[in-house]
Amino acid sequence: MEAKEIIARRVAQEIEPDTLVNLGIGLPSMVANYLPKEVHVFFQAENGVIGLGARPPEGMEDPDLTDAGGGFVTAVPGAASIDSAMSFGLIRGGHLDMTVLGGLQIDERGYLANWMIPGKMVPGMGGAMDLVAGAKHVVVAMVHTAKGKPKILKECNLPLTAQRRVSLIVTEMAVIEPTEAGLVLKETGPDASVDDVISATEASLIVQGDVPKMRL
Amino acid sequence: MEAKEIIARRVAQEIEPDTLVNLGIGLPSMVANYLPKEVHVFFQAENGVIGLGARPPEGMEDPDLTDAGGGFVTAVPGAASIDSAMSFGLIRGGHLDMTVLGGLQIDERGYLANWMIPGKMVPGMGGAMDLVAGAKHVVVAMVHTAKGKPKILKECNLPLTAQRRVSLIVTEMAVIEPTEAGLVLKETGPDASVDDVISATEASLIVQGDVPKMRL
Amino acid sequence: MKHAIKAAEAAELIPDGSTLLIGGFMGVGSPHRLIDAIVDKGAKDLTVVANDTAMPGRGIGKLVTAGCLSKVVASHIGLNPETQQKMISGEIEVDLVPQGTLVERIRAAGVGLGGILTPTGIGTLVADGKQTVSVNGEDFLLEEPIPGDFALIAAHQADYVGNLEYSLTAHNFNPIMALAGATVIAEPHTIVPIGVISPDSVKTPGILVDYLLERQPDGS
Amino acid sequence: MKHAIKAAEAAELIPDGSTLLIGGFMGVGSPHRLIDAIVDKGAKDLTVVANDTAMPGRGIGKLVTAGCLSKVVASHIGLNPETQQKMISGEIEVDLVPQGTLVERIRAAGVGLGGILTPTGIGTLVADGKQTVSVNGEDFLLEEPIPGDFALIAAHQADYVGNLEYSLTAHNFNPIMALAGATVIAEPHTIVPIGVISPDSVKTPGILVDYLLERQPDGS
Repeated sequence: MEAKEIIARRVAQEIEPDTLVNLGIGLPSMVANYLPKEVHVFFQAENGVIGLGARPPEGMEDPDLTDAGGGFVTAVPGAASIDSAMSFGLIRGGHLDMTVLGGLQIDERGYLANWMIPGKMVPGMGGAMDLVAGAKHVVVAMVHTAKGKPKILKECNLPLTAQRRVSLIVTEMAVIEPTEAGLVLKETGPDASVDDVISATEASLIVQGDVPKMRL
Repeated sequence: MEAKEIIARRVAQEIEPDTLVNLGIGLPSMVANYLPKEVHVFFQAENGVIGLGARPPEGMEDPDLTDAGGGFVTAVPGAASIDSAMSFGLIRGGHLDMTVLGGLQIDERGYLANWMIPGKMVPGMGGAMDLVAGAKHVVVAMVHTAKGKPKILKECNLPLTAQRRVSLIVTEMAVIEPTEAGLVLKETGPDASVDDVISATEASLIVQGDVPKMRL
Repeated sequence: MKHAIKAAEAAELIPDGSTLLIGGFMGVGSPHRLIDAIVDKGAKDLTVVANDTAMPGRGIGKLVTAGCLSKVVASHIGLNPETQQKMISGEIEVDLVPQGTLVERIRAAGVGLGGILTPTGIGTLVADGKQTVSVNGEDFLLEEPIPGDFALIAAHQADYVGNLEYSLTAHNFNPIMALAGATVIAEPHTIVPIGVISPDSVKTPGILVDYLLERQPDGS
Repeated sequence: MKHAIKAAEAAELIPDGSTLLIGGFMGVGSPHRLIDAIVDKGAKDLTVVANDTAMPGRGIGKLVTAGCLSKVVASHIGLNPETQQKMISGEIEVDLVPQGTLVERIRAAGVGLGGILTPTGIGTLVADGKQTVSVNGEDFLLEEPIPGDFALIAAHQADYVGNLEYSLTAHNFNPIMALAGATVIAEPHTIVPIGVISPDSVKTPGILVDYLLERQPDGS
């Protein structure tokens, strides 16, 4: 299984029925594909809809209905249009049950950096800072290493997205829960041992007893 | 002519075409009756409509459409429903061209007191503090004296509604404009001389040249 | 999909001592069946946050008469002499808040802001004991958020997932309070199937609504 | 009743050096005819406040390419490499603001608040040089209002008095920006007689709109 599919499948298991969920563009948006049919959730696109649906039938695309990446989408029955103040009011106000975002780095405290690489890439934070500061659960979905180098570090050297501990980190190698005591290794990926994870991670990991494999 | 009619007729002359106007309950609400037909304005009821209209035909009253006093009203063509955040956003944000309010007292600086008499009457400020702080023009419409005693004082002894100079005071005896220099007597009522106004007013009035009569 | 509950069931959800945000302006756009059920239940020691306390025998006025309230946070109580009497006798504590400040404080709680900075009330009794913050040389009052344990919302129409529409001046505080209650109970006049309310007509997304009152049993 | 004006006339109203609030999210819900007219006019030294700068050849991206801008205040410029190049070369000053903070700062300007108190950005680069305000032991960033000389609004439908409706994800910043421009120019897709838009469907009351663009001349 490809790394991205492992991550998306595993994150999908975190989604509770009847919740409001925001999926970032890119890898996080793949999570919707692996949600069991019986689990009903509303997806929020922060650009303005609660009840984001799949791609529209050809010839039925509406230029006034896109996701946050600008791609054509549908709205599910029961959807609601919202303006940006309502959209981020829901996010900042704690009404969003879960957000799934990509990450560049995460440190031992569980703090995320995902919005700029100084001098190199300055795309802007978009909605990321509000999402990490405001969502009830923040799940980071990312590949475990970048060009062989760890992305889970003792300390981020990229600018932080928020001064808040994220709820969960899901990579193709591991599920890690940041806690008060540190980063707890909860599961390993299908092709990774505990030692593999430890050597691909700069930050210290807390390993308690037998660490189960992801069930995908 | 009754005092209230004099006041309402004179205030109506202050209303500019194509503006947004809020009329307080009681005397200020009478102003709408004296607006020339060719002057189109939108009246705002702060409880939630832009485009307040007259009383509805009998049997057509809608319990979901009232003015700020709770009386049945209509909505004119082109009206808009607004929630309280939008209503006061318009008021505080300077989008309301004029508000007409009643007054208990006004002082020499042009500061208004109209929301409570300590130990006696504590109705609450409702929207008055926001209206006086936020409207572009604040017109106070009130009878000149209460039980023979001046209401325009050197200093208010009732709690202030706002620390802001109102734009104009209209009574049955006078039109007075509060300015940086003090209260300027601009016009006298149909049955009042300049001396009558001065003796019915505790605050000092600035009288410049001949003071014209109101033209009603 | 929401389950429609009866007014009496909704009233049972609300413990004595709770803080309730209740929509309405002089009773217009108030959740009348919920209020009646709370009176019937004999609730005690409630704090009500609302624009006003209507008048005796109407809307929130019924909660005042029934002795359900220990505190009222409102912009206006002038048309309810009972509220004034109970304030003077000390039975009900009354906190008067300018109307525009009240709605923004509730909104701040609902959208996760730390408070509001408003010019309203500067230089008046309302400023007593409050922090003043200067922005570019102008002074503003810092007014704190007002959240509720419950928001009791009146709506014109709901769909099965709880999306809400409001009518004319019955909007007032309802769409804002729906953001700020830890638990939100909506009392719609009618309930329609999913899809009857267009996404563009939704004023309160159903994800904010925890409980939906069944429609008026007699269909009125 | 508003007079419908042409896009070129609207562009003439906007002096070089103005600050423009422009609706849209990656070009969706942007006032495209107004943007084209501003490019055609050869405007200079504009500050644009918007969620993003779209991409080259689309929406606000056209203003970037044409060299109309000296400053951009946005939450995201990642999909427009030209904006990034011009930022690095110093041609355009870029101020990056978190999206939720950006929309609330614009709203604060529109509704007369002195700023907002937000948890977003605390402990990050965004907090640099900003006042922190403590409310009940929690820290919030004080972010100042962002008003505009002009707000350029795209709407789905307008009526003759300027009441506006928006469609689906083309709402985005438009209804908020309509509150915060000293002069508001709305570009509706269609214009309908008074009464066609129900009062309950109005998202932006016409009293906020100063100029209404005529509908697309070819009716498309």
